[in-house]
Amino acid sequence: MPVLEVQSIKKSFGAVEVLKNIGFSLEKGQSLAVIGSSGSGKTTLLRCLNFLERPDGGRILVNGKTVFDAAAVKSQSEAQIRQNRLHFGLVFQNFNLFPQYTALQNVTLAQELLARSQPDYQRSKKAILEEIRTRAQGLLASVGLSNRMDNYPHQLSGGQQQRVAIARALALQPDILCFDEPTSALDPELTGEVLGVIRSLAERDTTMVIVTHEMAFARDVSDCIIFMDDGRIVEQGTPDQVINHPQMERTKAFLSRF
Amino acid sequence: MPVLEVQSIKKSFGAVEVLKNIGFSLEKGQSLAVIGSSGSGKTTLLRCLNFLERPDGGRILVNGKTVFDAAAVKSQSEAQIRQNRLHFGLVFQNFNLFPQYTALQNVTLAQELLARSQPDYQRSKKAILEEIRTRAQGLLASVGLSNRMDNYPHQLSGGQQQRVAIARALALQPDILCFDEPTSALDPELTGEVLGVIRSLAERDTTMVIVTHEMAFARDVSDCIIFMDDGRIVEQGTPDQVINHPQMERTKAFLSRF
Amino acid sequence: MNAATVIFQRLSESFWLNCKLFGLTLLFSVPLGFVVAFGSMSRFKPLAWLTRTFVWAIRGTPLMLQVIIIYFAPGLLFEMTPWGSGSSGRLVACTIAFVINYACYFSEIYRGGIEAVPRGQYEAGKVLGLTKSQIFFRVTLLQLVKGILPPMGNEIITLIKDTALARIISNKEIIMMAQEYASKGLIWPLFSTAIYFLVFVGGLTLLFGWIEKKMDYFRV
Amino acid sequence: MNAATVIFQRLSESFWLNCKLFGLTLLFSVPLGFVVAFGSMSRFKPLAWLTRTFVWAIRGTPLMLQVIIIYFAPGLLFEMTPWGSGSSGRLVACTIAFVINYACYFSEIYRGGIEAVPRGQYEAGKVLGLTKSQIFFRVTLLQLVKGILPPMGNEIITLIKDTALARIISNKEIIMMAQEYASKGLIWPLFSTAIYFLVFVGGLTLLFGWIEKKMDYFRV
Amino acid sequence: MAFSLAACGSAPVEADSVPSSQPEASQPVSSEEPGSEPAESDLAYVKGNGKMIIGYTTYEPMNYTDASGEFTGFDTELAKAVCEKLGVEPEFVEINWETKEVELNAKSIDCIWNGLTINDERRATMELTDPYVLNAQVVVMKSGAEYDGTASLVGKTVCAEAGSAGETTIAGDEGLAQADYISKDVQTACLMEVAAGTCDAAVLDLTLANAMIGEGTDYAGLAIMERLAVEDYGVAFRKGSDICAAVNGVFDELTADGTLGALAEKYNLDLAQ
Ligand SMILES: Nc1ncnc2c1ncn2[C@@H]1O[C@H](COP(=O)(O)OP(=O)(O)OP(=O)(O)O)[C@@H](O)[C@H]1O
Ligand SMILES: Nc1ncnc2c1ncn2[C@@H]1O[C@H](COP(=O)(O)OP(=O)(O)OP(=O)(O)O)[C@@H](O)[C@H]1O
Ligand SMILES: [Mg+2]
Ligand SMILES: [Mg+2]
Repeated sequence: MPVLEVQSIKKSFGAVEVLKNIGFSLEKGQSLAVIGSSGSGKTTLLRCLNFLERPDGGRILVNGKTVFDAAAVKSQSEAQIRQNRLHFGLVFQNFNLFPQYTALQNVTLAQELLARSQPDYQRSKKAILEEIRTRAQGLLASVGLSNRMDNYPHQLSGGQQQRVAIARALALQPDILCFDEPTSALDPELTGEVLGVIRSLAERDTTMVIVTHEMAFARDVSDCIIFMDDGRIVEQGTPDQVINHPQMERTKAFLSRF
Repeated sequence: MPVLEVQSIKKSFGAVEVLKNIGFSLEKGQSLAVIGSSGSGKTTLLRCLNFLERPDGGRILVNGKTVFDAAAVKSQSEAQIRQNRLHFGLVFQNFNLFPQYTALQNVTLAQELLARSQPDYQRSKKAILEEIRTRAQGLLASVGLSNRMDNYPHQLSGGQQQRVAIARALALQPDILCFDEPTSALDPELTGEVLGVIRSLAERDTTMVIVTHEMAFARDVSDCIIFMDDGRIVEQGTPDQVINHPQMERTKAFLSRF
Repeated sequence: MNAATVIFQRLSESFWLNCKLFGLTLLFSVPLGFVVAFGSMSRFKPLAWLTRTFVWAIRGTPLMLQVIIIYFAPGLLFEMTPWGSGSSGRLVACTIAFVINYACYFSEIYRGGIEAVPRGQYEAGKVLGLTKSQIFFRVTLLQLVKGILPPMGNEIITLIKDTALARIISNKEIIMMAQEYASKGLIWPLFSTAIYFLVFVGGLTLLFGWIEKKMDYFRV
Repeated sequence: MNAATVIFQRLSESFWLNCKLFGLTLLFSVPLGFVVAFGSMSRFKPLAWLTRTFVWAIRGTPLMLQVIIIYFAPGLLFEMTPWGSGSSGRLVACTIAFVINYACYFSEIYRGGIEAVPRGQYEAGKVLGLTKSQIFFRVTLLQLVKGILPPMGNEIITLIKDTALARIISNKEIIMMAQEYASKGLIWPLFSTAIYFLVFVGGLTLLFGWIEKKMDYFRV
Repeated sequence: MAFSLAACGSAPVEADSVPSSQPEASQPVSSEEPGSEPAESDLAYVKGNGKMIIGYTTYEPMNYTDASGEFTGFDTELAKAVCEKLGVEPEFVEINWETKEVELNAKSIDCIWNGLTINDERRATMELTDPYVLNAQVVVMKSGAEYDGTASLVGKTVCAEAGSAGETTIAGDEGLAQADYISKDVQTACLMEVAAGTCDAAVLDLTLANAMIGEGTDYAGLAIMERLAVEDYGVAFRKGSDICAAVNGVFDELTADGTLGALAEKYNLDLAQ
């Protein structure tokens, strides 16, 4: 059973149809790269998965369970959405770290707040917080920031900030981790370290959806590539199929630019 | 006779001696590249040549005429300094175009103001302004901006702005044109066009002093290279001598970084 | 007790009225400003328009006029005053006028501050499963406060100087008190009032400088 | 001519005093502000310190106090008044207090504006052989003006509202005139004064919006 | 000396007279509009509050703060004595003279007790007690100033308190009406204007002038030039108020026991005839 199944998602902004019947599925432990020209709807797709936009049609299933159904959207409560959202993690293009918290606090904040609703929170508060903290430290170490945990975002380089953002998203143990052009806001020298972290996540079989313009990286790291154009999936397949032997004219035209 | 002769220039800021006995000369039509690590005094040297800083000691001669003498500095009037300054042109690191003027106006402004002191200005005002304008258009065309003359600086890319700045400096027909890291404020994709313009100036035998970190460019374009360190000229010679066969340890250490 | 001591004592007493007006105005207008700001940003358009028009009118007319109208209009229009009698009523009326006026000014500052917090901060909070109130209190509030601190500081410094307007409806604030002496030909109490204001303003300046420094550990 | 017409006529006449005070204050304080700004940036330290202290004291005390002191202090201290008797002297004294006060506020805006023009602009002018005055008028002035336009707009809008303070030394400005009717039990003239201010402020807002738009063709 | 019986009913009203019945004492002789009487006894209202709010402006010798910081004055002391007799606490509130009627009607004060000159205009809008102190409107100028009747002030600047009897006097005088008129919010401010030279003359109460200007005062350089109109002071209540009659009654008592006379002597005032 695929961990993520997207079924004919549609999304319009006003009169503009930005996503036209998007459907795909993703197996556990695989990573999916989404490529396509600017304005083709890649960001919007990720935002739909993360409930930042509400699709006008279609369904989203995680582990076979429906987490979104456009037909039944009214019956979803705010709390339910919040719950379903936790299946997904999202790493933003421009990091969106919380500036008033240290790297470590950025990673622990959401977990600490979630832990409050645990039944035994009051009793074993200290132990719970300690555990959250230890796990966060482990995560930061795994993205190579053991010595930067107590720095505030503005004291970190762009690449370091993006790595904190990745650790923050991982902390909630999402089933699917999404990246929206994670290196496009970085200086060329700093992209390497972030791509390295994502590559190591792929090697440890993290399920990921990665929107990227780094074609070489997409080919390297992904198990499957989707090429989007004008709100549609034009071509999908293994990196070799899509990048080395594209079938559609549009894909060829797009790839020729690189 | 060298067009520029710099004799034992000294400059301190407070207790810090930034330039320690700098001397060199430059023949007409040649270009001199100044390289050196950060803080070695390259910018300060250019600023001294352009009278933006007043050296504490030493002399500067242009075409054999003394334009600055630290010993006689008191007797220089404001107007004289302004006059001598016109031997030099300076292209700044961050362009410093005048934002309220179009590209063309940026190039013509100084000439128009200078023309006012011409004896026949009132009589032939129209012709003079027309001539200034035509020359400026020619200069902008020569830096590849014929179709951008009426744009304001904020409507131009960094590379285009820097080319306007070069045209502006050329308009006053300086004997020596100075560049202070003309591409370091530019995105890598935009440096090429500016370096191309400078290269074509070198080919047309413009006398230039170029502070740069672009080692390949310095080797290509210059007739002579000075390597500065800690306010001193450590090594000077042809590009081949300084870059390919440096004599001094410091120079070797510096070049090894590239 | 000599005359100068008495005068300083009376000046200090009357400056206490300025301080009370200052404190009460802050106490109420700082939170009320949020209500007004949210009103003016409401997605229910008529409410947003109404609030903005109100804010515009308040910001476009002298505070002095508002004080006079709030104090006299009820009495003149309905032959009864809600302010009660005596000097406490005057202070109440004056405070209400000040609170409304400053809430409107603050609301504009808040609005600017709220709009200046990047959308990405809200979205990052949402994606991490935080509730709306957690996002407000844990994520955006502090950034908001840091952003509005400088204009708030200016406005609050203006407030202490504006308290002198209380005299318009015969609240005996410090300048009015000093002028009582001036009408007896004694001018120095008038000059002394400047000291009270300068000390207060100086204190506020230091306070805001200190808070801004405190918040310097992060950068939005 | 009915009563309402008469009242509106008298209100308009008294608002003319507000307008005169507004115009005169601007006329003198806008240039004087530059003098103060250059004083406070002077390389001759004692002058800079003195100017800054003066600006600080003026900005730290209520304009109302300054108006009262300027009007009465000479007469009470030296038994002679430079303002003469009669109402024109009152306007003169009031204008002087306003000019000093606003020049200090403007000077701080100018100072910020001057410091905000990048050094590179002056240096680029120098390197091109321009004289100091050419650099000021041809290069930096317009950038300066563009930079200070928003805070100047705010301050000037505050000025028209501040003109109501003229009544403190019995200049019969519009609110004082309206209050004369209020004390006879007629409240609507008081409300009408709001219209005068709102129209004036609205006009200024449009004007500044227009100028800012005009200057939008370049970006500093 | 006796109070005029013409002003108010002289019989003091029982404090707890039935409020629903028309209090007989509140039918002032001068009242042209009986319809404006309050439906309820004003006295009962004040007694219910337990205090009487007295509006005043700082005005030596009537209500002022002396050098030791003590709030005192003829009217201050008299009002305290009267309130004690009425069984209420006095509360003194400084007001803007110009808006005194508004304050009274809005019930933000209960009476104006501050050397208020009795005239017909005020009788029409307020309930006034019998006269208790004599006064005159006087022209005050700098001692050496040239003065030859009010005609010599034509074209000069005169000031008076806004809404005061002095203002009425100026408006009614042929010479003064042609002067540049400036209104101030307290009488003492008028003295300051003259002393500061920002006004040529002020028209204000004799009682105040007697207390505040001339030899041995803060305003040694000022002098009274002319008395323009002799007049009486009274206390003003809301139109139709029954407190007025009660206070008249207390005045009679205080006159009888000599309190009033002693106070007048202390503050160098003449009691009303
Ligand atoms: N909130 C919105 N309101 C209106 N239109 C929107 C909104 N968000 C996106 N769009 C439009 O939807 C289209 C797809 O946008 P999207 O950001 O998903 O593209 P993208 O593939 O991520 O492009 P890029 O590579 O530039 O990031 C664009 O035409 C965009 O203008
Ligand atoms: N106005 C100044 N006041 C004080 N110190 C200065 C000033 N300008 C430069 N310096 C100091 O002089 C030294 C040389 O500076 P300069 O800018 O000339 O170096 P540079 O070789 O141009 O370096 P970079 O490659 O970083 O541009 C530095 O130590 C610098 O800090
Ligand atoms: Mg995108
Ligand atoms: Mg440099």
